[in-house]
Amino acid sequence: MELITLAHGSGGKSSHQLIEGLFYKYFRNDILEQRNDASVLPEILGRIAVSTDSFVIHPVFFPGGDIGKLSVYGTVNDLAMSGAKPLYITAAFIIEEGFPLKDLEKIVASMSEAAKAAEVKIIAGDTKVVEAGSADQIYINTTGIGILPKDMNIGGQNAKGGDKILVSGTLGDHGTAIMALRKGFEFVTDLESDCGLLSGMIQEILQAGADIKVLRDPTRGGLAATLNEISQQSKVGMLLEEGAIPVKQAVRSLCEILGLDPLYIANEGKLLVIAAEEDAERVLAVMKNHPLGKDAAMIGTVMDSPKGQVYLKTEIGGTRILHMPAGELLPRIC
Amino acid sequence: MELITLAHGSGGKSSHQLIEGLFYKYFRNDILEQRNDASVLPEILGRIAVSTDSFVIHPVFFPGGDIGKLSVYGTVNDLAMSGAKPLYITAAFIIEEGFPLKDLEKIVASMSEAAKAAEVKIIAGDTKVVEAGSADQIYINTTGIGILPKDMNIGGQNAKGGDKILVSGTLGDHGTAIMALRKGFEFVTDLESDCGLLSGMIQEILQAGADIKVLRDPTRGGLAATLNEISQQSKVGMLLEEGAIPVKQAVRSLCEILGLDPLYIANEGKLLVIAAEEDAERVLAVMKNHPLGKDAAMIGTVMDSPKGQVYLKTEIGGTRILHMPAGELLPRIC
Amino acid sequence: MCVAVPVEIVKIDGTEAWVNFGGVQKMVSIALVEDVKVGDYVLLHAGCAVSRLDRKEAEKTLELFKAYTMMQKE
Amino acid sequence: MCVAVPVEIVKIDGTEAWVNFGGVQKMVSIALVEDVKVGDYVLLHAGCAVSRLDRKEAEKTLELFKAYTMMQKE
Amino acid sequence: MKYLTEFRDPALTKTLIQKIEKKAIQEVIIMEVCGTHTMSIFKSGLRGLLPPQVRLISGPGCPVCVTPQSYIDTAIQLTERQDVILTAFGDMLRVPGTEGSLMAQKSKGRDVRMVYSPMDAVQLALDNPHKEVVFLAVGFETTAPAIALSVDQAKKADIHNYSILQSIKTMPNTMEALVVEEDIQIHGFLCPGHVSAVIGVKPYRFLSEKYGLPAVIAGFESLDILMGIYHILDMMDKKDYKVVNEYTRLVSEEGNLKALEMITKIFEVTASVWRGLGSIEGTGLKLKQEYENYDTVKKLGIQMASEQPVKGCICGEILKGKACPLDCRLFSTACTPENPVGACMVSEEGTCAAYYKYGEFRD
Amino acid sequence: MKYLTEFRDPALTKTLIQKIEKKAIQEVIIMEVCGTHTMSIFKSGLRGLLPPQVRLISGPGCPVCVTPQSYIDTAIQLTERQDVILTAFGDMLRVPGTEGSLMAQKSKGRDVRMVYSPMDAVQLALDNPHKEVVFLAVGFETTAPAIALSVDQAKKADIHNYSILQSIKTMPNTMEALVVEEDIQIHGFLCPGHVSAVIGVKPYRFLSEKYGLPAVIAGFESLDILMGIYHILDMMDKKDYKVVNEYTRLVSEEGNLKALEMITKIFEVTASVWRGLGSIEGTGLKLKQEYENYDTVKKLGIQMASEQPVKGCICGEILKGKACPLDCRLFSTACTPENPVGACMVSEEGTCAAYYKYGEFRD
Ligand code: SF4
Ligand code: SF4
Ligand SMILES: [Mg+2]
Ligand SMILES: [Mg+2]
Ligand SMILES: [Mg+2]
Ligand SMILES: [Mg+2]
Ligand SMILES: [Mg+2]
Ligand SMILES: [Mg+2]
Ligand SMILES: [Mg+2]
Ligand SMILES: [Mg+2]
Ligand SMILES: [Mg+2]
Ligand SMILES: [Mg+2]
Repeated sequence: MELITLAHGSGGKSSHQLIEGLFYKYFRNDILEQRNDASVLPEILGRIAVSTDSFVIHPVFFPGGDIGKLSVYGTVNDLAMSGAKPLYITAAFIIEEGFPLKDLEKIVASMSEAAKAAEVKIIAGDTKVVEAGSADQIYINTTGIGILPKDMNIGGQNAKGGDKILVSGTLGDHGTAIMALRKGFEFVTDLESDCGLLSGMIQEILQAGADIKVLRDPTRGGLAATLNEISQQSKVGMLLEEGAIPVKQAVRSLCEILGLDPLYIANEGKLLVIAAEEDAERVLAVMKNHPLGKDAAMIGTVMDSPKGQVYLKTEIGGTRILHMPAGELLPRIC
Repeated sequence: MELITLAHGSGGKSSHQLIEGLFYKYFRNDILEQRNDASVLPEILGRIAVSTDSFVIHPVFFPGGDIGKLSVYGTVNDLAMSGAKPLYITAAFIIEEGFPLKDLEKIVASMSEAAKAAEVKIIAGDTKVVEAGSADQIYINTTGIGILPKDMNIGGQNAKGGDKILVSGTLGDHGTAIMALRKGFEFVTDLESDCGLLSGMIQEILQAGADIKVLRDPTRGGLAATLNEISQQSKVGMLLEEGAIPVKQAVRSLCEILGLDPLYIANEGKLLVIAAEEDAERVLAVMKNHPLGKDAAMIGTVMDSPKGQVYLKTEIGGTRILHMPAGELLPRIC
Repeated sequence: MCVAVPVEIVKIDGTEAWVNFGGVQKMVSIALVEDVKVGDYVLLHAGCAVSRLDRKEAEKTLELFKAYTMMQKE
Repeated sequence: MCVAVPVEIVKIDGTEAWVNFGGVQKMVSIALVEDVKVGDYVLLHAGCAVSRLDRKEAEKTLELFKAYTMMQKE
Repeated sequence: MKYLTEFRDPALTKTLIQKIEKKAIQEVIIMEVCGTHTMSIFKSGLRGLLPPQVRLISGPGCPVCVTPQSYIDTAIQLTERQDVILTAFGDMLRVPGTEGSLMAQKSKGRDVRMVYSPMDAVQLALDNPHKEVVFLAVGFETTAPAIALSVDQAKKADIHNYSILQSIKTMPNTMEALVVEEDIQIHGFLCPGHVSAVIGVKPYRFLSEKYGLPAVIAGFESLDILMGIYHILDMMDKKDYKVVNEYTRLVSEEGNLKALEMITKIFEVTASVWRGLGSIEGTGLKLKQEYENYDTVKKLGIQMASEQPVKGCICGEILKGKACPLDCRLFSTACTPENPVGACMVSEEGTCAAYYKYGEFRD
Repeated sequence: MKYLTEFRDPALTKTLIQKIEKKAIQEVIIMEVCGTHTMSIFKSGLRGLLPPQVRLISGPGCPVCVTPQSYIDTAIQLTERQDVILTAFGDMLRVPGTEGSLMAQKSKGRDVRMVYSPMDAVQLALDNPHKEVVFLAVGFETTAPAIALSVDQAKKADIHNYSILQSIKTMPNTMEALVVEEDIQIHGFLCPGHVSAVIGVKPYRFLSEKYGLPAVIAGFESLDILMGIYHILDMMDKKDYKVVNEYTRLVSEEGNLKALEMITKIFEVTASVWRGLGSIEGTGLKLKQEYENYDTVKKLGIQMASEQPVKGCICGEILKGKACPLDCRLFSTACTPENPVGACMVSEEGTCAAYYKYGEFRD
C-alpha cells in the first residue's frame, strides 16, 4: 500500500507527481492549469464574498460523508449564507506522513464531486506533509470566493423583534454520528452526518422574494451557539419552542445516554433562517419543498428584549435559558 | 501560563473570547468587523489573483522571523509573483491544545505587522484546536486575493531562449537557518531566515517597464526545483553560472558539513526573475537598488534546448545537470 | 447524579448483551442483573445494567398518574 | 565516502571543543586527536575530530600545485 | 425511548402542577438530593411552573461536586508519571484542583483518557501492558457496582496494571448527616432514583421513622418529580410521614441484590471526605484487603495530596441546602462553567452550573 | 572555508587539466575507491573536462551502498519493536530493504531518528532510559573511531540501553579483493583520503609492492583529484609504481594513532558481507567480547535477516568497476533516486545516483 511520505511535500519530484497524478487529475480546470504561484481569475462583476475554514475531523471517512466533501460544502455553505453565489475555492492539504495514498485519492475524488455539485472551480492548492505524529491523518483548508448580487444584505446583525426563526431539518445529526464512532464509545446507530450543500436551497429561498434577515449554518456549538451569536450581533432576544425543534429519535437517544443536549451538537448541512414574520410561512414552504428541507420547521421568534439572550419554552411549558456553550462537549456519565 | 485548550476551538464562549480578545484586537478592520460566515468585499475592478499556502514550520519562532510573518509574506509574495497588487488575505489556524496563549499572541501580532507592511487586510479567519499530539504546535493557512493590472502576463510558461535569469540575493538562508536549529544538530551560526516581503521590489521592477517573463520565489526545493519547474512549463533549457550564484559563506559551510547543496535549500524572501535579455541589466540595477536586493545577481541564461533541463557551469568550467530534487533533503554524514 | 436510561435487551452473549435505546445499540455488561432475557428492559449506567425494569410497575405508575389527573378533572 | 571538513578549534573544554567552519560553530569531540590547541585545524566527521590538519603540509601542497602549473606555463 | 417519554407527557404534567398548586398552602422546602433531579428540573423549566411556596433546593448528589480538591490534585500528580494512563468519566476532566484540572493536563499532552465505563479502563490496561491504567473511581451506589465489577474482572483476568483511585461515596448516611445539622430547614426529600435502584427502599426509612420527615424515591422525568412533590405535600398535609416509592418500575424494596453482593464482595464501608462537608463516617466505600493490589495509592506508594479549602466558594453551604448559588459572591463573575472555581460549577448537573445555565425566565 | 576553497582554484585547475591532457597518451582506467571522490568529480563536472582517454570508474567506497539488504531488513524489523529507538545517519534512511526502508517505517510512525553523530545516539539513550537505543553502525575507518568512542563512552557512563547493529567495514583488504579478480582492468587507484587520515599510508603499499599498481592518496577538492590523476599518469609514464600521498595536510604515514587505538580497544577484525560482493575475509570490524553487551544482535537475542539478491540490479558489478550504471536496464526507469532499487542509487554519492543526478553535458 503506497503511503504519503515527507518527499510528497518537499517541493521536488514526488510533490510534482502527486500534484499531477492526483490533484490535477481530479480538479483539472483552465485556471488551475496555469500552474503559477498565484491563479488568475477573470474579473468578478460585483461585490465579493470570501470565507475560509480548516477541517480537522476524525474519522476522515464517516457515515454520510468524508473530510473532502465536508471541506467543500462547508466553505460553499458559508459563502451562500451571505446570499452570494459561490464561484471558486482553494484547497490546501496538511497530510501526516504514512497516510495511505488511496485514502487521499478517495478524499480528492469526493472533493471533486462536491465541487461539481456546488458548481465551483477549485482554482489553487497547496500540499504540506508533516512528520508522523504531527497531524491526525489529514487536515484540509478551503477558502471560497463568491459573487454577491446587488443590494443583497443578509447577516447576523439584521434580526428584529417579531422575525421568525426556521431550521431546515433535524438537529445534531452530524455531531452524534461522529460521536457514536468515538474510540471507546462504539455505539451502533444508523445515524449519518447531514454533511450537505445548502446553496441550492438558499437560492430557492432568495428567489421566493422573501425578506430574509439572517442565514447561518449551525455548525460547531450547534443551534445554541449560532442563535446566541446572532442574538448578540443583532442585540435581540429569542424564544424557541422546544416542541417545534426537529431532532431525530436516535440523536435524542444518544444524547440521553451521554447526558448531552442536541441543541449544542454540530450540524454540517442544516440551514438556519431568520425571516420577516410575514414571509416566514412562505419561506418554510420553500424549504419543505427542497429535498434537504423536508423536516424544516419554524422553531421560534425574535424578541426586542432581553438583548443577547436565547430562551427555550420547554414541552411542559417551562422556560429556560439556552446559554452559549462553555468549553468542549464532555459526555457525562456520572 | 495560559494555554490553548480544546474549548478555544469548540465554537462556544472560549472561542468567542479568543476571537474578540486576540484576533480582532490585532486584525481589526471594517470587513472583519462584519462577523458573518462570509466576509463581503467591495467590487474589484480587474482580473483577480488568488494564492493559498499552509505554513507548518518548526520551530515557530526562528532567527529572522516566525510562522506568523512567514504566513503573511509567503502568500503576499505568491500573489506578487503574478504581477498582482495584493489586497486581502484570510488566516486559518490549526492549533495544538497546550500551545501557550502568549506565543499565539506573538504570532498574531507578527501577522498584523506583516499585513500592515504588505498593505493587505486580513478579512476572514478560522480557528481549530486539535488534541495534544495531533499537530506540531500551530499551523497557519493564508489565502490571498489581489488585483491584476490590465495586460499583465507573467508566468512560468513565458521563458524564451536568450532570456536572462536573475536572483535578488543569497540562496539557502532560510533553510539552513532552520536546519541549524534542528534537534540533535545544534549548530551555532548567525544565519537568519530571509523571510521577507517581495511585493515592493516587484512593483519597482514592473514600473521600470522591463519585459518580465517570469517571477517566482524559490521556496521549498530551492532554486533547483523552481528552475526545473519553469524549464518544464516553458519548454526551455537553462544554463547557470555557478560562480555567479550568490550564497552566504555560512550557508556554504553548513552545506559542506551536512553534505547538502545550497541550490536545493528553501528561501523565503528571494525573488527569481526571468527577463528579456535586453532588459536584464536594467532589472538587475533596480533589484540592486532595493534594500532586499543588494546581493542581486544575473546567474544564467534561458536556452531553446534541451527542453526541460537545467545545467550548471561549475567554477572550474565543468557542466552538470541541476536535477529536480528527489525526496526529502537528508543530511549525509557518511 | 447518575445518568442512566432504560434499555431493551436485544441479544444476550453470556454476561454481556446488545441493548437498544431508541435506535442506539451497544454491547453492555449484564453481569449484575438476575434472569434477564431478550425483550426485557434494564437500567443502563456506565456500561453496566444496574437494575431490571418492571414493566407492570411502569404501567401501574402511568395508570396512577392518569388516575390522579382524572380525579383532578372530575 | 566520508563527508568531513577541516575546522578550526575555537575553545577547548576537556575532550570536547567548539570548532568553527566558515561561520558555523559546533561542539565536537576531540577525544581522538592528540595535542590540539586553540587555532589548530582538525578534520571533523560525524561529530568527531578524526585527524589533525598539518598547516605546513597544506601550504607545501599548494606551493607544489603552483609549481606544477608554473612549469606548464614555462 | 420507551419508559422515558411517557413520563414526560405535557398534558398530564400540567394537570399535576394544578393539583400541586391546590395542595401547596404553606411554604415547603424540598431537597432533591440527586444532581440528575436538579438537572432535570432545570432543563424542563419545572421550577418556574411550581407555585412559589414550593421551594426546591439541591443536595450533595453529584459525585463530581463532592469529590475533594485533594483528590483531583492527586490525580493531576499521577498524570505527571510517564508510566500511568489516567482514565476518568467525562465530567471529571473539568474539575479544578488547587491548580489546573485533568483537562489542562491533557492539554499539556499528559495521557488522560475519558472512558464511558470502568470496564473500558480495564480493556485499556489489557491493550497497554507496559502502563499502569488508573481509573478515577468516583460515584455513588449506582456506579459502585460497575467499578466493583471492573476490579473483579481485572482480578479474574490476572490483569496487574489496573488500579483505582478511590473516592466512592454512599447516600443514606450522608443524608442523615444533613438532617442532624441544627440549622437545616428541609421539610421533605426527593430520594435519588438510580441509587435506590441498587440499594432499594429500606435504607431511607430512618428519615420518616427517626426524623419524621417525608421522603419519596422518584424517577427523573417531569411526571416522576411532580408526583414526588405531590406525595410529600400530601404526607405533610396528612401528617403521615413515610418513604414512598414512586419509582417502582426500577426500585424494589430490597434493591438489586446481585449488584449489592458485588459491592460487598469488593468493598467495605469507610469514612469519606466530601468537598465542603468534610469527612463523614460511614459514607464511603474502600477496597477490601484482598483487593488492595487494585488500590492506586497503595500500589504505587503515593501520598494523597492535602485538602485546602477554596477561598470564597460556598459549595459546602450549597450542598447542605443552607445557601443558594446566588448567595456566592464568585457566582457568574470569578466562577463560571468555563472557569469553574468550586465543584458545584464543574459538573453540568452541579447546583451552580445548573443555576448559571438554566436561569429562569418568566414572561 | 580555509584549507578547502584554496584547493578548488579554477585557474590552477585549468592548467592542471592541460598538463593531464598532454600526459594522457593512452587509455587509462582509474578507480576512485571513495564515494566522496565520486561525488566531488560529478559535482564539479570534472569528468567532462578530462581527456576521453582518462576514464574514471567508481569503487565500493560508499558505506551505505555496500550495506547488505539483510542488514536493512533487520533494522526494519527492529523498528517494529515498541521498546526500540532506532538511530542512523541521514542517508541510511532511504536505503531499500527487501520491502520498504527506514524512511517508510518512519512514515508509518515507527521511532526512527536521524543523528549527526553516534554520540547523539548515546545522548538519546540517556534521555530515554526505558527504551533501547540502537545505532546503525555503518561506515569505514573514518567513521569507526567515532562509533568506537560512543561505545567506550556508553560503557564508562554505565549506559545499558545503547547498542549498535554492526556493519563497519574496512578498505585495504577490500581493495585487494578487487585487484585479485581476474577480469578487472584498473590501471591505478585514487585512495580514500579520509579513511587514510585515520589509517595512514602504509596499508596501501601492497598495491604497488604486490600488484605493481600506482596509487595516490588524494583529497577531495578538484586540485587534489587532478593532482592524483596526474601522479598516476606520471608513475605509469615512468613505470615507477608507488603509493603517493597527495593529501599530506591530513594524512600521515602512520595515520591517527589515537583513533586507531580506540578502534582496536573496542573492535576486532572480522569477515564482512558487502552488497554485491558477498562476504570478504578481513574487511569488517566487530565488537570485542568485553563489549558484546553493546551488540544489538546479542543483546536483544535477534536473528539477522537473510540476504536475497535484488533482481536486475548490477550494483555488485558496478562496485567492482566491471560495469557502469548505464549498463543496468533498471537505471533511470525502475530505479531512480526517489525510488531506488539498489544501494548505488540510494546514497547521494552512490555511483548510480551520481550518474543520474550529474549526467554530463558538453556544449
Ligand atoms: S458559584 Fe462557584 S465558587 Fe460559588 S459556590 Fe458555586 S462553585 Fe463555589
Ligand atoms: S541503477 Fe539501480 S538497479 Fe541498476 S545497478 Fe544502479 S542501483 Fe542497482
Ligand atoms: Mg468559514
Ligand atoms: Mg463554516
Ligand atoms: Mg504552496
Ligand atoms: Mg496520528
Ligand atoms: Mg458557518
Ligand atoms: Mg501559494
Ligand atoms: Mg508559496
Ligand atoms: Mg470557521
Ligand atoms: Mg507535538
Ligand atoms: Mg511561490
